[in-house]
Amino acid sequence: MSTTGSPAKATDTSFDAFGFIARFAPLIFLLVLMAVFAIVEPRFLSSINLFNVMRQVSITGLLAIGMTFVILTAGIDLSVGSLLAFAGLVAAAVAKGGMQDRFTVGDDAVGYGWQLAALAAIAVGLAGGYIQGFAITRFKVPPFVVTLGGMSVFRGAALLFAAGGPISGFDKAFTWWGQGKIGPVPVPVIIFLVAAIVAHIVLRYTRFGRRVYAVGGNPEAARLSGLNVTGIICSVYVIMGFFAGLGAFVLAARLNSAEAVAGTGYELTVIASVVIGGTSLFGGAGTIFGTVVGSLLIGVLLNGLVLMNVSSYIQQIIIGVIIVLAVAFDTFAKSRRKRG
Amino acid sequence: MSTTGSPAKATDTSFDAFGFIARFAPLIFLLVLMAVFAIVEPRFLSSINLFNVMRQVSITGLLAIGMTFVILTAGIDLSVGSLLAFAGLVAAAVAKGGMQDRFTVGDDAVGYGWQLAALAAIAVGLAGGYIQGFAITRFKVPPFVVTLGGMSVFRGAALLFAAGGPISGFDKAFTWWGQGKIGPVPVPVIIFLVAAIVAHIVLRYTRFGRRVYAVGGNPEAARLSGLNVTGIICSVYVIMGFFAGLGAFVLAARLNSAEAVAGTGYELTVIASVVIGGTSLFGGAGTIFGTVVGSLLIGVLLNGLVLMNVSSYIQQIIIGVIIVLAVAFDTFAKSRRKRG
Amino acid sequence: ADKILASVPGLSFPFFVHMMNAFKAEITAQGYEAVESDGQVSSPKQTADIEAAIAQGVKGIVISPNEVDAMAPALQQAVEAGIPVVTVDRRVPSVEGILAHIGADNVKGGEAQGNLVKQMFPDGATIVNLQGQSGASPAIDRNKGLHNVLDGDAKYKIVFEQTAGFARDKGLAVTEAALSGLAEPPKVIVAANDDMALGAMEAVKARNLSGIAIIGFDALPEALAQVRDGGLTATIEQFPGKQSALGVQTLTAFLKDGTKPAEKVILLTPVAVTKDNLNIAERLGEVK
Amino acid sequence: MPPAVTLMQTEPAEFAPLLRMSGISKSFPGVKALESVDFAVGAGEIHAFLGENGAGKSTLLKILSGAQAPDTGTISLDGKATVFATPQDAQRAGIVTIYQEFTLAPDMSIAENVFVGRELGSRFFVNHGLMEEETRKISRRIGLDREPSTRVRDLAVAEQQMVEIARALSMKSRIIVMDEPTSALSRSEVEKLFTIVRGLKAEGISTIFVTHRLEEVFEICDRYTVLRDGRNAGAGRVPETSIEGIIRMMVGRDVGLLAHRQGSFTQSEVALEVKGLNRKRKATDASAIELHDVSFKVHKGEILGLAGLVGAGRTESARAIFGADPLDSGEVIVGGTPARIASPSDAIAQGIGLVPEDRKQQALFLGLAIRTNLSMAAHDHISGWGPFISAARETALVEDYRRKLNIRMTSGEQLVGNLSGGNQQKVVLARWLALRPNVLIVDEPTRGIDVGAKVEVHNLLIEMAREGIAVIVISSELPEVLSLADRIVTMREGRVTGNVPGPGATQEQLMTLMTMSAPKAA
Ligand SMILES: Nc1ncnc2c1ncn2[C@@H]1O[C@H](COP(=O)(O)OP(=O)(O)OP(=O)(O)O)[C@@H](O)[C@H]1O
Ligand SMILES: Nc1ncnc2c1ncn2[C@@H]1O[C@H](COP(=O)(O)OP(=O)(O)OP(=O)(O)O)[C@@H](O)[C@H]1O
Ligand SMILES: [Mg+2]
Ligand SMILES: [Mg+2]
Repeated sequence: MSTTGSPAKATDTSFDAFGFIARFAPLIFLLVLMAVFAIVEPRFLSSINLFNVMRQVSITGLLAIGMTFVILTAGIDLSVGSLLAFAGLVAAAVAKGGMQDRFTVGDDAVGYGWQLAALAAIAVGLAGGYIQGFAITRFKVPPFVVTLGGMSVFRGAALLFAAGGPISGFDKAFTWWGQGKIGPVPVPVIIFLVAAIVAHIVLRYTRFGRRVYAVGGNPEAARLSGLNVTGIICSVYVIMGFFAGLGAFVLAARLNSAEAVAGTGYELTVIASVVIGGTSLFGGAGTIFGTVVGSLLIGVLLNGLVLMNVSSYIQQIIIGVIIVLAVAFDTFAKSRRKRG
Repeated sequence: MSTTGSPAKATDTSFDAFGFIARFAPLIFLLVLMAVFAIVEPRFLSSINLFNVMRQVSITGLLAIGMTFVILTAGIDLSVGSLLAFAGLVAAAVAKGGMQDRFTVGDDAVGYGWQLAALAAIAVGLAGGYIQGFAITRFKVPPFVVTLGGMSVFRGAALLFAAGGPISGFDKAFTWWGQGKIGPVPVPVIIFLVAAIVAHIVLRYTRFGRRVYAVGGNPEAARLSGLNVTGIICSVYVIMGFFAGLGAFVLAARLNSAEAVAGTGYELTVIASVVIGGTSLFGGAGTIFGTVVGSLLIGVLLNGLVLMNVSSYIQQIIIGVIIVLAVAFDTFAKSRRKRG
Repeated sequence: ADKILASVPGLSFPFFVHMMNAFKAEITAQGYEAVESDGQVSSPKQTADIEAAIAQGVKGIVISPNEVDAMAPALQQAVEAGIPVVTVDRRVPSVEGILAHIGADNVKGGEAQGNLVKQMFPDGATIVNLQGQSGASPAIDRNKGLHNVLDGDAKYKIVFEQTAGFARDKGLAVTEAALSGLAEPPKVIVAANDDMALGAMEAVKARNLSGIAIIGFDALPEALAQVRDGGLTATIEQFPGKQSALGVQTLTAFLKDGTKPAEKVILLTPVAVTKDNLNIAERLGEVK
Repeated sequence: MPPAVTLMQTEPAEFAPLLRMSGISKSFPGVKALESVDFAVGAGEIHAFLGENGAGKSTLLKILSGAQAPDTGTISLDGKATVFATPQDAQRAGIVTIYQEFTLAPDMSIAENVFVGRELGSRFFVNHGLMEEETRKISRRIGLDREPSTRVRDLAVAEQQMVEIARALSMKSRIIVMDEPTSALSRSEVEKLFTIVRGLKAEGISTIFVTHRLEEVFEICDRYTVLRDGRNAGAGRVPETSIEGIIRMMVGRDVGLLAHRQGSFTQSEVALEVKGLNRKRKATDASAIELHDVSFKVHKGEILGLAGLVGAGRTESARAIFGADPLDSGEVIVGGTPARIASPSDAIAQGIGLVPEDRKQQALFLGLAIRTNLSMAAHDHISGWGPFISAARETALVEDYRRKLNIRMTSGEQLVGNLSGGNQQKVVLARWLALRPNVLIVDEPTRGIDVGAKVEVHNLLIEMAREGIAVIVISSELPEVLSLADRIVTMREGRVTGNVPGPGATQEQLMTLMTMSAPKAA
C-alpha cells in the first residue's frame, strides 16, 4: 500500500454512535419495547413478571443457543420441536421406570431418578442430532431437507413411543429442574443463562468456535484451509441435539409431564429468535448475545400483549409486525454504519 | 488461441446414462415409489385414485409453483398457508354476499358470484405478496423474517375477519372449480397443470424468467448488469401471492368452505415440494418440472400410505425417511455426473 | 372491575371460540373484566399465560386446559397463590384445591358416537374412523370412547382408521383415499370433530355415494345446518356454552361471597344430535 | 488416449527435483483439462508455470495441493511417491497454496483468516491478541496496511489478495504455490511480493508462480513450464529463452506483444464529462474511500486511461458514474446533457457500460450458462415476440462473441463457473460489448487474461474507440495504460492529480503524478 498514511483510519476519539447503535440494535429495540409495555401496564416490570418472561423463554432459548451454532454454518434445523418431544418422552419413561405407571401422581414414583432421565433426554438429543448431521455431511442432502425429514420422523417416533399420550407425574427432585428456584431466580432461567455464557465462550474464544464461523463464512475456503468441514458441520447438529435434549428435560420438569405433541411449531420461534438477534441465515455472522436478546424479545412480546389483554387475533398481527420491525431496525442501523 | 482443435469435445455419440439419471432423478424416484405402492396395493393405480392424488396435490402444487419463483431468487415464503386462509375467507365472504349467511347450504346463496370471489381471492393474494415484497426490498429485511411475520399477521387477520369460524356453502358454479370435472379430469388438476406450463414457459423463455435466475444467482452482478433487482424480487412475492389467492379459491371451492385455519403447515409441504424437485434454496437453479414432480412425490406418499392403511405414526416416520432419500438420490445422481 | 382470566386451548378452533365468547359474556354479565388467553394449542404457552395472569393479580381463573397433566403445575401455582380456579371441559384431577370442574367428558362423547352407530345399525356396520390430531388429548379421548363401545362387538368393524388432524382438507383427502382403498364403501364415517366430518361429506358427495352415515363432533353451527339438511347424520353436543357459563357463575359466586359449589364436579352428558333432536343443540340459533 | 506430446527439454543429469508430477491427467465432463502432464520443481527455485487461459494450470495446481484428485498420474516429493487426498495432506507435506479464486471468510477478521485452521493459543482457546500481533508482523512485510481486526468484507480486492499471501507466508512451507497472485496487484505491491519471494528462495523454499504478465517471469523466475491445451508445451531455464519464445510455446505461433494505438484519435464531441464528484467518508465508515472534486472528460472515439495506486479511487469513481454507489455531490454529463444516474440501469439507459473489477463477485452468474451470462445486459438486442427471448438471436450473439474473443468453451449451455478465469473475463467483456454502449468503462479489463487474449482485448478496445465509443480504461498495469490511452488521468487518494496526453507519456512521469499529493494540471 501507499507509503503515505492509509485513508482507512477513522477518527477513533469521537464516540461512534452509529457503530454503537448498529452493534446493539436488537437490544435497543428490546428495551424500547419493554419501556412501552411498562408504561401501558406497570405490572409488566414487576420482578415476578420479568422472571416469568425469562422462564417462559428459557426452553426455546436453550434451543435457540443450539440453533445459533447451526445457522452460523448456514444450516438450519427444523426438527428441534419433534426431537424435543421424543427426548422428553424417553426421559419421562426413564424417570417413571417404564411405561406401566404413566399417570402415577406424586412423589412415590418408582423410576430411575432424574439423573438418568436427564442423561436419557440428552442421549436421545445427541443421537438425533448426530444422525441428521451424518446425513447432511455424508449424503450431501441440504440441512433443510434432512431436518424436515427428521421433524417428521422424530414426531412419529414420539407418538409411537408414547402411543400418542402423555407421560406425567414425576418426583420433586425431577420437577425442581423446571419449577424450582434458587433464591428468586427460577432454575430454568439459570440453566439458560449458564448455557448461553458457555456457548458464548465456545464461539468466541475457542478454536472450535472460530472454525464454526469459518465454515459458515466460506465452506470451500475452509476446506482448502485444511479444516475438517464435515466434522464441524456434523458437530453443530450434535450440539443442537444436545440442547434439544436438555430443553426436553427442563420442559418435562416444568410441566411435570411429557407429551408427544410438545414443541410443535418451536422450529420457527427458535429460528426467529436467532435471526432477530442478528445472525445471518447465510452463515458466518452472528452472536449468542444476539440470540439471547432475540429470545427475550419474543418472550416479552408474548407476555406483554397478554398482560395488556390484547385479543389473541390482534396479538398475532402485532407480533408479526413487530418481528419485522425489529429486524428492519437492525438492518437500518447496520446500513447506516456501512454507508456512513 | 489456438487454431488447433479445442480439447473440449465430449464424445457426443455415446448415450450419457448418468447425465440422464441426474437430470431426471426426482422423476425416477417418483416412478419407483409408485411402482412399489402399486405392487403392495394394486388399487393405488386405479385411475380414480391417481386423479385423487393429483387433485389432492393441486392446491399445494399451485403454491409450489409460486414458491419456485421465490426460492429461485434465494428467498422463501413462510406466509403462504396464512395468506391462503385469509384470501379464501375473503373470497367466501364475497361469494356469500357478506358475513350474515355464513352457513347457508345449497344453491340459493345471494352473493356476488364466483367471478368476483375469485378476483377477490387473487386480489388479496397479490396485495399480501406485494406488501411482503415491498418490506423485503425496501427495508432490506430477510425474506425469512418478513414472511414469518406475514405468517402471523395473515393468520391473525383471517381469524379476525371470520371471528374464528368457517364460511361455508357456495353455489354450484363456485364449487365446480374445486369439485368439477372436465371429462375424467378434475378441474383443480387442470388448473394446476395449466399454471405449471405457463410458469415453465415464463421461467425458461422470457426475459423476466431469465432475470429471476440471474437475481438468484448473484444479486450484485444482476444489479451491475442493469437489472431492476428490487423490482424482480418484489415481483416474485407478488407471483407467490397470486398463486396463494388462486389456491385459496380452488381450496374453498373444493371444500365448499373457507376456514381461518386452512393451510396451516402448508409452508413446509410447499417448500419441501420445491426442494425435492431439485431447486436450490440458495437460488439461481431449479425448474418448474422438478417442482411438479416434487409435489406429486409428496402427494403419492401421503395417499399411498393412507391407502395402505399404515398407522399414522409410522406414516410420519416413513414420509420423513423417504423425503431425505429422494433428495439424497438426486444429489448422488448429480455428483456421479459431475465426476463423469 | 376485578379481572378474571379466561383461558382456552386454542382460538383457532371454532369450538373454543364459542367457549371463549361464552366465558367473556358471562364474566361481563357478572360485573368482572375478562382477561383473554389463547393457549395456541401449546401447554407452555398456556402456562405462561397463567403465570402472567398471576403476576397481574387476576381474582380468578376459568380455564379449559390444553393438556390436563401438563397444565397441572401452572394451576397448582395459581391455587397456591390463593386464586380460585374452575376448570371447564377437561378436568385436572391431580391438583388439589380446584374450586370446581364443569365438563362433558370427551371419552363419553366418543362413546355417544359409538352408541349412535350401534343404535342406527343394530345388525352391524363397517366404520371408517377419522381421528383427530395425533397426540392431542381430545383426539385420544374421543377415539378411546368410540373404541370402548365398538371394540367388544364383532359386528362392528373399524375397517379404516387414520388421523386427519382435525382439519377439513385432510378429512377430505383421507376419506377420498379410504373410499379408493376399500373394496366396498363403509356404512359409517365417524370423525373426531365436525371439520373432518364436513370434509368427509364433500368426499362422499363427490363420489355420488349415498347411504353413508357421517357422524361429527362438537355441534358447530355449520354441522348443525348439515344435520338439518341431511349432509351429516349427527354430531355430538357437549354444551360448551352452558359449561362455560356455569363455570363462570361458580367462580363468581365464590368470589362474591365465598359460596362453594354444592358439587365439586359437575358433568354434563354429551348427546348425539340428529335431525330428530336438533332443537337441543345449543347453537341452533346461529344457523340461518 | 493419444500419446502425450512431450516437448520437455532434456534436463541436466544432476537435476534432482524436489517435486515431480508425472503423467497427470484430469477430465471434467466434456473437457479434458490435463493430458499426461509432467511437471518438476527444484529446491529453492522460483518456477514460472505458464499457459493460455484454460490451458490447465489451475487444475494441475489444485491436484498438487490436494484440492482435486487426478484421474491418473503420480506425485513424488523428495523422490518419494506421495498422495495428497486432502488439502491437509499437502499442507502437512509443506505445500502451501494461494488459489486463484479467493478463499476467505468475508465476515471474519484478517487475522482470523490468516490463521484459520491453525489458530494460535492454547489447546482449546484461541489467543486473538497473539494472532493479531503475528498478522501485523506479516502484513508489514508485504505492505498490507490494515488493522488485523478489520473484516475481510471491507477490504478491496488487492488487499484481499494480500491477505491470501499473508496466510501462505504464515505457514511452514517447502513449496509455495501462487496461482496468479499479481493479477490483482499494482506495481508497488508486486515489488514487495517479489522481495519476499526472493527471500524465501534464499531460505531454500521453492515458489511456483503463475502469471500472465510475462515480463514478471523474466524479472524473478529461474525455470519455467508451459502448458498448451492441457499438455506439456515446453520447459527449461528462463535465461535461455525469451518472451517471444514463451509465447510461441503457449500459443503455438507468433503474437505481437502490445497493441499500440498510433495517435489515431482526433478531437471530437465530448461523450461523457464528470464534474466535481464528491463522496465523503463518515465517522462511522472507516473503510470507504473518499472522492474529492473528481472531474474529467472523455470524447467520442477516445480511450481515456485512469492510472493510480491501489486505493486511489479509480474504482470508486467508475462505480459512482455508473450509479452503483451513491454520491454526495457531482454532475455526470452524457453527450452534453446532465444525466440523473441513480442506478446501473439508469447508466445503461444512458449508454454507459461498466466492466467491474471483481468478476466473480460483481459480474458473473457462476451457476448459470454462458449464454445467459453473456446476454444478460443485452436483452433488448435479443428479444423476440412479446416478453420472449429469441433463442436464435441469442445463439447468434454468443457465437459471434465466441469467435471475436476466442472464448474457449464447449457450448453456450456450459456453466460459466466451469470456465478458466481468463475465459470468464472474456464472457464478462462480451456482455458489455453486446450492449453496444456509447461509453464503456473497463476496470482492470485484462486481469487474469493470457497474453494472446490480452492483445485481442486491446485490439477490441481500440476497435470500439474507432467506432466512436468513448472508452475509459482503469488499469494497474502502466504499460497497458500507456499503450492504449489517448489521454491519461492520474489519481491519488480520491483526487485527480494529473491529466496528460497518452502519446509521449512515460512510466516515470505517471508514477510521479500517482504518488504526489497536490493536484496539477497538465
Ligand atoms: N470444475 C470444473 N468443471 C468443468 N470444467 C472445468 C472445471 N474446472 C476447470 N475446468 C476446465 O478445465 C480447463 C482448464 O482450466 P484451468 O482453470 O486449469 O485453466 P488455467 O490454465 O488455470 O486458466 P487461467 O489462466 O484462465 O486461469 C478449462 O477448459 C476449464 O473450463
Ligand atoms: N465494499 C467495500 N466496503 C468498504 N470499503 C471498501 C469496499 N470496497 C472497497 N473499499 C475500500 O476502497 C479502497 C479501494 O478503493 P478503489 O478500489 O476505489 O481504489 P482504486 O483506485 O480503484 O484501486 P484499485 O482499483 O487499484 O484497487 C480501499 O481502501 C478499500 O478499503
Ligand atoms: Mg487458472
Ligand atoms: Mg479498483
